[in-house]
Amino acid sequence: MSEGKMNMDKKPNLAVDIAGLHLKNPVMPASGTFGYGQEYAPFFDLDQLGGIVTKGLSLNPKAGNPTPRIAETTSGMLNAIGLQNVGIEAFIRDKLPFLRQYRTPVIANFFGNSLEEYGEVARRLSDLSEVAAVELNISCPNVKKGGIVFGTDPQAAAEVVTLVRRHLSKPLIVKLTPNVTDITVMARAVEEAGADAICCINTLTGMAVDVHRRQLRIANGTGGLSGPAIRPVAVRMVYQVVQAVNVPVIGVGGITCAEDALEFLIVGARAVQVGTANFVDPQAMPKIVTGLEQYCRDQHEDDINNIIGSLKLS
Amino acid sequence: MSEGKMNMDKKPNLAVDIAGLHLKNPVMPASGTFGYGQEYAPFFDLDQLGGIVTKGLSLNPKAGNPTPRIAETTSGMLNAIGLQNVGIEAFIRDKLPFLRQYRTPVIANFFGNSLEEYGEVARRLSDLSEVAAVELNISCPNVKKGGIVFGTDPQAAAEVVTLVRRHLSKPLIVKLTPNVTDITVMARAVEEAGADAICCINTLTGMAVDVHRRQLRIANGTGGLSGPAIRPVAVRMVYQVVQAVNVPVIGVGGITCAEDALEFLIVGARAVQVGTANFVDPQAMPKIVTGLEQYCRDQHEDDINNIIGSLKLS
Amino acid sequence: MQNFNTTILSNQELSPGYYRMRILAPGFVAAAKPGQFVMVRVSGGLEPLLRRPFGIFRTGFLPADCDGLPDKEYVEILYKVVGSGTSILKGLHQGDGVELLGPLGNGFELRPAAEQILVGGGIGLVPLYMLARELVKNGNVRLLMGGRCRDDILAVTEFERLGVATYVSTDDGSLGEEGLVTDVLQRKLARYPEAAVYACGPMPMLRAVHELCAAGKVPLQVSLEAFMACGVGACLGCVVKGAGHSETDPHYLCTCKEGPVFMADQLEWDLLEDRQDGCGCGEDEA
Amino acid sequence: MQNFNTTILSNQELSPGYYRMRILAPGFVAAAKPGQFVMVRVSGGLEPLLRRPFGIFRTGFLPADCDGLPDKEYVEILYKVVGSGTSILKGLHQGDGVELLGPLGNGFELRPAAEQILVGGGIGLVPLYMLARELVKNGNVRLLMGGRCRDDILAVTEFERLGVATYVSTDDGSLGEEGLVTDVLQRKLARYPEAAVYACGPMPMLRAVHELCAAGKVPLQVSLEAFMACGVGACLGCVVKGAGHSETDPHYLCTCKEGPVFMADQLEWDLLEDRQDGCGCGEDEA
Ligand SMILES: Cc1cc2nc3c(=O)[nH]c(=O)nc-3n(C[C@H](O)[C@H](O)[C@H](O)COP(=O)(O)OP(=O)(O)OC[C@H]3O[C@@H](n4cnc5c(N)ncnc54)[C@H](O)[C@@H]3O)c2cc1C
Ligand SMILES: Cc1cc2nc3c(=O)[nH]c(=O)nc-3n(C[C@H](O)[C@H](O)[C@H](O)COP(=O)(O)OP(=O)(O)OC[C@H]3O[C@@H](n4cnc5c(N)ncnc54)[C@H](O)[C@@H]3O)c2cc1C
Ligand SMILES: Cc1cc2nc3c(=O)[nH]c(=O)nc-3n(C[C@H](O)[C@H](O)[C@H](O)COP(=O)(O)O)c2cc1C
Ligand SMILES: Cc1cc2nc3c(=O)[nH]c(=O)nc-3n(C[C@H](O)[C@H](O)[C@H](O)COP(=O)(O)O)c2cc1C
Ligand code: FES
Ligand code: FES
Repeated sequence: MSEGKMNMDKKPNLAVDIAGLHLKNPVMPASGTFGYGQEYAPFFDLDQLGGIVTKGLSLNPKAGNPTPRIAETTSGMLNAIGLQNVGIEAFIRDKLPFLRQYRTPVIANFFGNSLEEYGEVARRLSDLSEVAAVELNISCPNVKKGGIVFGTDPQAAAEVVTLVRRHLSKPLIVKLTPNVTDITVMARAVEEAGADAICCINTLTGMAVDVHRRQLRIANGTGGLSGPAIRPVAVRMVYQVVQAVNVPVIGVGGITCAEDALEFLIVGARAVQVGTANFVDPQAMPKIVTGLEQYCRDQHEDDINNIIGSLKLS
Repeated sequence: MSEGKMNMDKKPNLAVDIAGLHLKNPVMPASGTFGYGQEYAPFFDLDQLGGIVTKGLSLNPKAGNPTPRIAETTSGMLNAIGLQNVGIEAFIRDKLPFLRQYRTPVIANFFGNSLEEYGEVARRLSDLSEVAAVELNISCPNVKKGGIVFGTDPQAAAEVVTLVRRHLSKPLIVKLTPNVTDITVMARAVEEAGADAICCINTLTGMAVDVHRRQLRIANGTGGLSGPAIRPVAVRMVYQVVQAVNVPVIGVGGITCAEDALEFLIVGARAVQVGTANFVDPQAMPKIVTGLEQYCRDQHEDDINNIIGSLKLS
Repeated sequence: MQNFNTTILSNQELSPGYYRMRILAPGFVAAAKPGQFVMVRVSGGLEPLLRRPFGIFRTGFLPADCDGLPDKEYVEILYKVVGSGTSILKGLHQGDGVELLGPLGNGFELRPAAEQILVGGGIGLVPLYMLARELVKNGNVRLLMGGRCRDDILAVTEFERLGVATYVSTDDGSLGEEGLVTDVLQRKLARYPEAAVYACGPMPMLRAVHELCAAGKVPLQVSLEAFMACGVGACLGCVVKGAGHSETDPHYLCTCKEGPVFMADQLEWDLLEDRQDGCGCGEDEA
Repeated sequence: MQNFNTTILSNQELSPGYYRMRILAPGFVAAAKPGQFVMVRVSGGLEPLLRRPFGIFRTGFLPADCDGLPDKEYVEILYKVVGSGTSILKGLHQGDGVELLGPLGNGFELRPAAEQILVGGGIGLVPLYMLARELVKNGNVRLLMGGRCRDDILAVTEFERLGVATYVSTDDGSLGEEGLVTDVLQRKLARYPEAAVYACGPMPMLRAVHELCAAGKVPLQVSLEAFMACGVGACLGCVVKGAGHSETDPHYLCTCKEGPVFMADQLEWDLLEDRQDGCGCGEDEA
C-alpha cells in the first residue's frame, strides 16, 4: 500500500482544485438542470456541493423555444429549451443575492448570440465578486445562429475563447459539444486560446418522432440528448480530452450515482457535473458526494485525488 | 382521405424497393447481430424478414479482439468484437448454402483492412448469385487500422466507394458511422462516389469503467455503443441524410419494436435494420413486421410506402 | 416541498383503466393546497427515466398503528393508465417503496363567490376534490363532471359526500346526461352568472370552458398539464404560452412553478396546443 | 432451443443471497442436457437490456392441474444475487411472466469412468446436478462442494438423494472441512487415479483443478462463464482463448455455442482471465 492509503478513522479528502478554484468536493450541477440554485435548495443544503453552476446566461433575457421542449427517450431525454434565461441584469438582481448566503463557489455558465455578446457577457461577469468562475458554452446545439459554428469548428472556438479570455479576470471553463468527429481537436484549440479548464460533454443532438401523429416530439425538431443513455460516449470523450490537454477536465454526461461519477474521475476528470439526474432524484448530488466518500474508504484511499486518473491500463 | 387509404379487408403492402432490391418488408437484421442467419433460424422462419444482412466479412478470417469484448450500459451495450469473421472462403463454403434455402435476399456486409482488400472482397462477392446486394462498412470504430479513416473523412470514403463500385455488379449499400461532425457531408460523398443506398448508423464510440478494479470494461478500451440508448441520435442522422441525398436510406440504431422502426420510416428511411434488440428478444424482428402491418391498419394506410417520409412538419 | 422516500399504502383499480394510489407522506396534510401536484418516480431504476406528475386528489390521516403514536398522513393520487410509467405504477402493491416529490406548484385561488362551479373532464377531476373540500365551507359548490363514457366518471360520490351538487354527462350517454360537460356549464352559467369557475380537463374542453366564461365575464381558473422533467422550475421544459405571447415577442409561463393553475387571462388561448397543454385524456382523440 | 414467454412457478431463497426459481417450460425435459444453460430476460422493459445466462439446475415434471392433461414441465435455476439483474429476479413472484431462451450451448460429455468426481465452487454447483443424475446410472459419483462459508453450500442433500457421495469444504470451516475444495480433490485423485473430473466454479478454483488433473492425467471438463449478449453464437461477444491462442495467432472459442463446457485441453489456461472467464463467485475476491 502506498503512502496515500488511508487511516480508517480519518474522513477521506474530497477537495479538488480546478484552475485556481478550490472545491470542497468534485460534485456540481450541470448548467441548465439546476436553475439558479434556489429551485433545489428545499431538498438539501447547497453547501454540500463542490460548486454551483447556474443556467446559461446571455446579455438580454431570452424567451427560449416553442413547446414541446422536452421528450423522454430510453434512459435519456431530449431538450430544446432554447437557452431561455433571465439575462445578466436579472441574474445579478434576482438570483445572485440568494446564492450569496452559501460558501460554495458559483460558476456562471453563459453564451452569446454573437461574438461581441460573448465578450460583453464575459466582461459583466468578470465584475461580480459572487461569481468564482465562468463556464463558456460554445456548444449549445439548440441555438440556431452562432453557437453551433463555434462549437464544432476549432478556429471559431479559439476565436471566441480568445475574446472572452481578454474580457475576463476569472477562471475560464470552456464547455465542449460531443457532436464532432474528434473532440481532442476542439479541446486543444480552446486550451491554446486560453481555457483554464474544459468541461465535456454537452448534449448529443437527437430527434424523436411521435409515430401516432407523425410529428417530431420536440417543436424545435432536434433536441439535445442527455441522461444515462449517453454516459459511455461522455466517458470516452473525457478520457480522450484528458489525454490531449494539460488543463483540468470536468466530466459531464449521464451521471446518476457515485459509481457513474467515478467512471469519469478514474479516467482523469478532476470534477464532475450532474445534469438530468437531478430531475430523477433531487437529492442525487448529495448522495453522490456521500458515495464518493464511501468509495474512498472501501478502496483504502484517503484522498480523492488519488482516484483521479488512476485507470489501470491492462 | 387520400386514394392510398385502405380497404380494411386487404393486407397492407409492406414491400419496399431499395436500389433495385425488392424487399417483402422493410425489416432486416443489422450486420454483426444476427451471425450468418443460421443462429436465429430456430426462433422464426427467416423468410419473414425483408432481407438477411450477414456479419461483416473480410478477405481472410479474422480472429477479433481480446476479451472482454462486450459490456452492458444503461439501455445499451458496448462491443469491440473486432470484426471477427470466418473470411470470404468459409462464408461461401459453410454459410451461404444454408441461406440458399430461403427466398429472402441476402445482403453481405464487408470491410477491408486495406483499400486493395476492399476491392478484392467486393470482386469476390460480386460473383455470388446468392448475394443480392452488399453493404460496405466504412465505419467500423473497432478496427484500428484502416476503417476509422475511411469512415470519418469524406475523401477517403469516396475513394473506397469508387473502388468498390468498380469491382461490383450488385447494388451497393454504404454504411456510415455516426462519429462525425456532419453526417450529411459523408452521405453526399459516398452518394457521389456511387453508393446505391446509405445505411446509418453504425455504433457510437463509447467507453465504460469498472470502478472497483479501475479498469476499462472492454479490453480494447473503446467499444461501439448500440441499443435503444442511441436511437434519438440515429433518428436525427437518418433524417439529416434523407434530406441530403437522393438514394434510399436504411435506418439503424436502437430499434426494439414497431414504434421504434416507424420513427425511422416516418423521417424517411426506406427500410430499417434491427441490431442489439435481437439479443434482447430473438423474435423482435417478426414482431416488428407484424407491428408495422397493424400500424398501417390503424392509420388506414394500405401501403407502408405512404408512411415512409410522411413526417408532418408543424 | 419535500422528497419522500416512502411507501405505498394501497393501489386499487377505480374503474377500468383508472387507479387510486394512497401513499404515506408525513407532513403532507398541512403542506398541500388544492390544485398542487406531486412528481412520482415509478421505478427505482432508470427506465422510464423521468418522474411522472400527478395531481393531488386528497390528503388525509390514517389511525396510527399503536396508541400514543401520531396518525399517519397520506396523499392520494388518481391516475389513468396511458403509457409505460402508469403501467408500471398500476403493478405496484401495498408496502412497495416509492419516491414522491411535493407538494409542487401553486394551487387554486379560493375566490369568494355565491356559486362555485367546478368543471372536470375525465381524470381532470383530480385537483378539484381538495378545492371542493375548501369551497363548501363558504358557499354552494357544483361539480360538472364529464367523460367519454361511464368508465371516465370517477369519485363523484365522494364529492357528494362533501355536500357538492354533481352533474354528470358523458359523450355516449352511458352515465348521466348525454352530451358535453360544456353544454351543462352553459346552462349553469346562464342560471348563475355570478359564479366563479375552476376547470381541469382536456384542452378542447378547457378552451370551450374559457370561451363560455369569457363571454359571461365569469372568473375562470384552469389547471394545465405539460410534459415535465423537474417539476420545480429548474429545467424550463414545461412552459406554456402566456397572454400576449407572440413569435416575435415570446412570453412563456412555467407550468410547474407558475402553474399548474392559471387564471384564464394569464394564458394566450389561441396559441395553446392540444398536444401538450391539455390533460392527458385529450391525447386519445388524435 | 426455443424462446419461451412463460411463467414463474416459484422463486425462493435457498440460503442468504441464493435463490431457486422454477419456470414453466413445456418440452424442456427432453430437450435439456446436463451442462446447458438458459438466457433469462429479467424485466419486460429495456433496463437492464440484456438477458442473463444461468445454468440449468434441473428439469422436471409437476402434476397437471386436472386429470387427463399432460404433466407440466419445468426448468429450475439457482442464482446468486450479484447485481442489477439478479436483484430484479429475486423480486419476482409465482405467476409473474418471464422470457426464457434455451436450452443453449453444449453439455457435458458423459465419460465412462469407474469414479466420477464433480467439483463445484459456490454457485458453480448448478450445472453438476443434472450431470450427477445421469452419471449415477453407471458408476460411483462423488461431489466435492466448496464455498467461502456455509451460506455458499447449496443443495447438497439433493445430490445425496441421487446417491452421490458428497464432501463439503469451506474456507472458514463453517460447514464441512475447513480448507479449499481443491485440497479435497487432491486427496480423492490420489485415491482414485482413474477418475473423470467435471468442474464448475471461480477461475482460480478451475485453474487449480486443471493443474491437479493435468498432473494426474485425469480427463477434465470445465464449465465456463463469460459476458454474453446473445447466447446463440451470433454476437461473438463471449469468446475465450482456445488452446494454442497467442496474440499473433489468436484462437477464440465461443463460450455460448462451443461451450460453456469445454474439455480442459481445448483451453489456453495461462491466458484465461479471472475477471471474465470464471464463475461469478470469483468476482468478489477482487
Ligand atoms: C401537473 C400535472 C398533473 C397531472 N395530474 C394527473 C392526474 O392526477 N392523474 C393522471 O392520470 N394524470 C395526470 N397527469 C398526466 C400524467 O402525468 C401522465 O398521464 C403521465 O405522465 C403519463 O405517463 P406514462 O409513462 O404512463 O405515459 P407515456 O406516454 O409513456 O409518457 C411518456 C412521457 O410523456 C409524459 N407525459 C405523457 N402524457 C403526459 C401528460 N398528459 N402530461 C404530462 N406529461 C405527460 C410522461 O411524463 C413521460 O415523460 C398530470 C400531468 C401534469 C403535468
Ligand atoms: C453459461 C453461464 C452460466 C451461468 N450460470 C449461473 C448460475 O447457474 N447461477 C448464477 O447465479 N449465475 C450464473 N451465471 C452468472 C450470471 O449470469 C451472472 O451472475 C449474472 O448475469 C449477473 O447479472 P446481474 O445483473 O445481477 O449482475 P451485474 O453485474 O449487474 O451484470 C452486469 C452485466 O455483467 C454480466 N455478468 C455479470 N457477471 C457475469 C458473469 N459472471 N458471467 C456472465 N455475465 C456476467 C451480466 O449479464 C450483465 O450483462 C452464469 C453465467 C454464464 C455465462
Ligand atoms: C434541460 C436542460 C437544459 C440545459 N441547459 C444548458 C445550458 O443552459 N448551458 C449548458 O452549457 N448546458 C446545458 N445543458 C446541458 C447539461 O449541462 C449537460 O451538459 C448535459 O445535460 C449532459 O449531462 P447529463 O446527462 O448529466 O444531463 C442542459 C441540459 C438539459 C437537460
Ligand atoms: C455485437 C455487434 C457486432 C456488430 N458487428 C458489425 C459488423 O460486423 N459490421 C457492421 O457494419 N456493423 C456491425 N455492428 C453494428 C450494427 O450493425 C448496428 O449498426 C449498430 O449495432 C446499431 O444498431 P442497434 O442499436 O440496433 O444495435 C455490430 C453491432 C453489435 C452490437
Ligand atoms: S418541469 Fe422543469 S421547469 Fe417545469
Ligand atoms: S453470447 Fe453472443 S456469441 Fe456467445
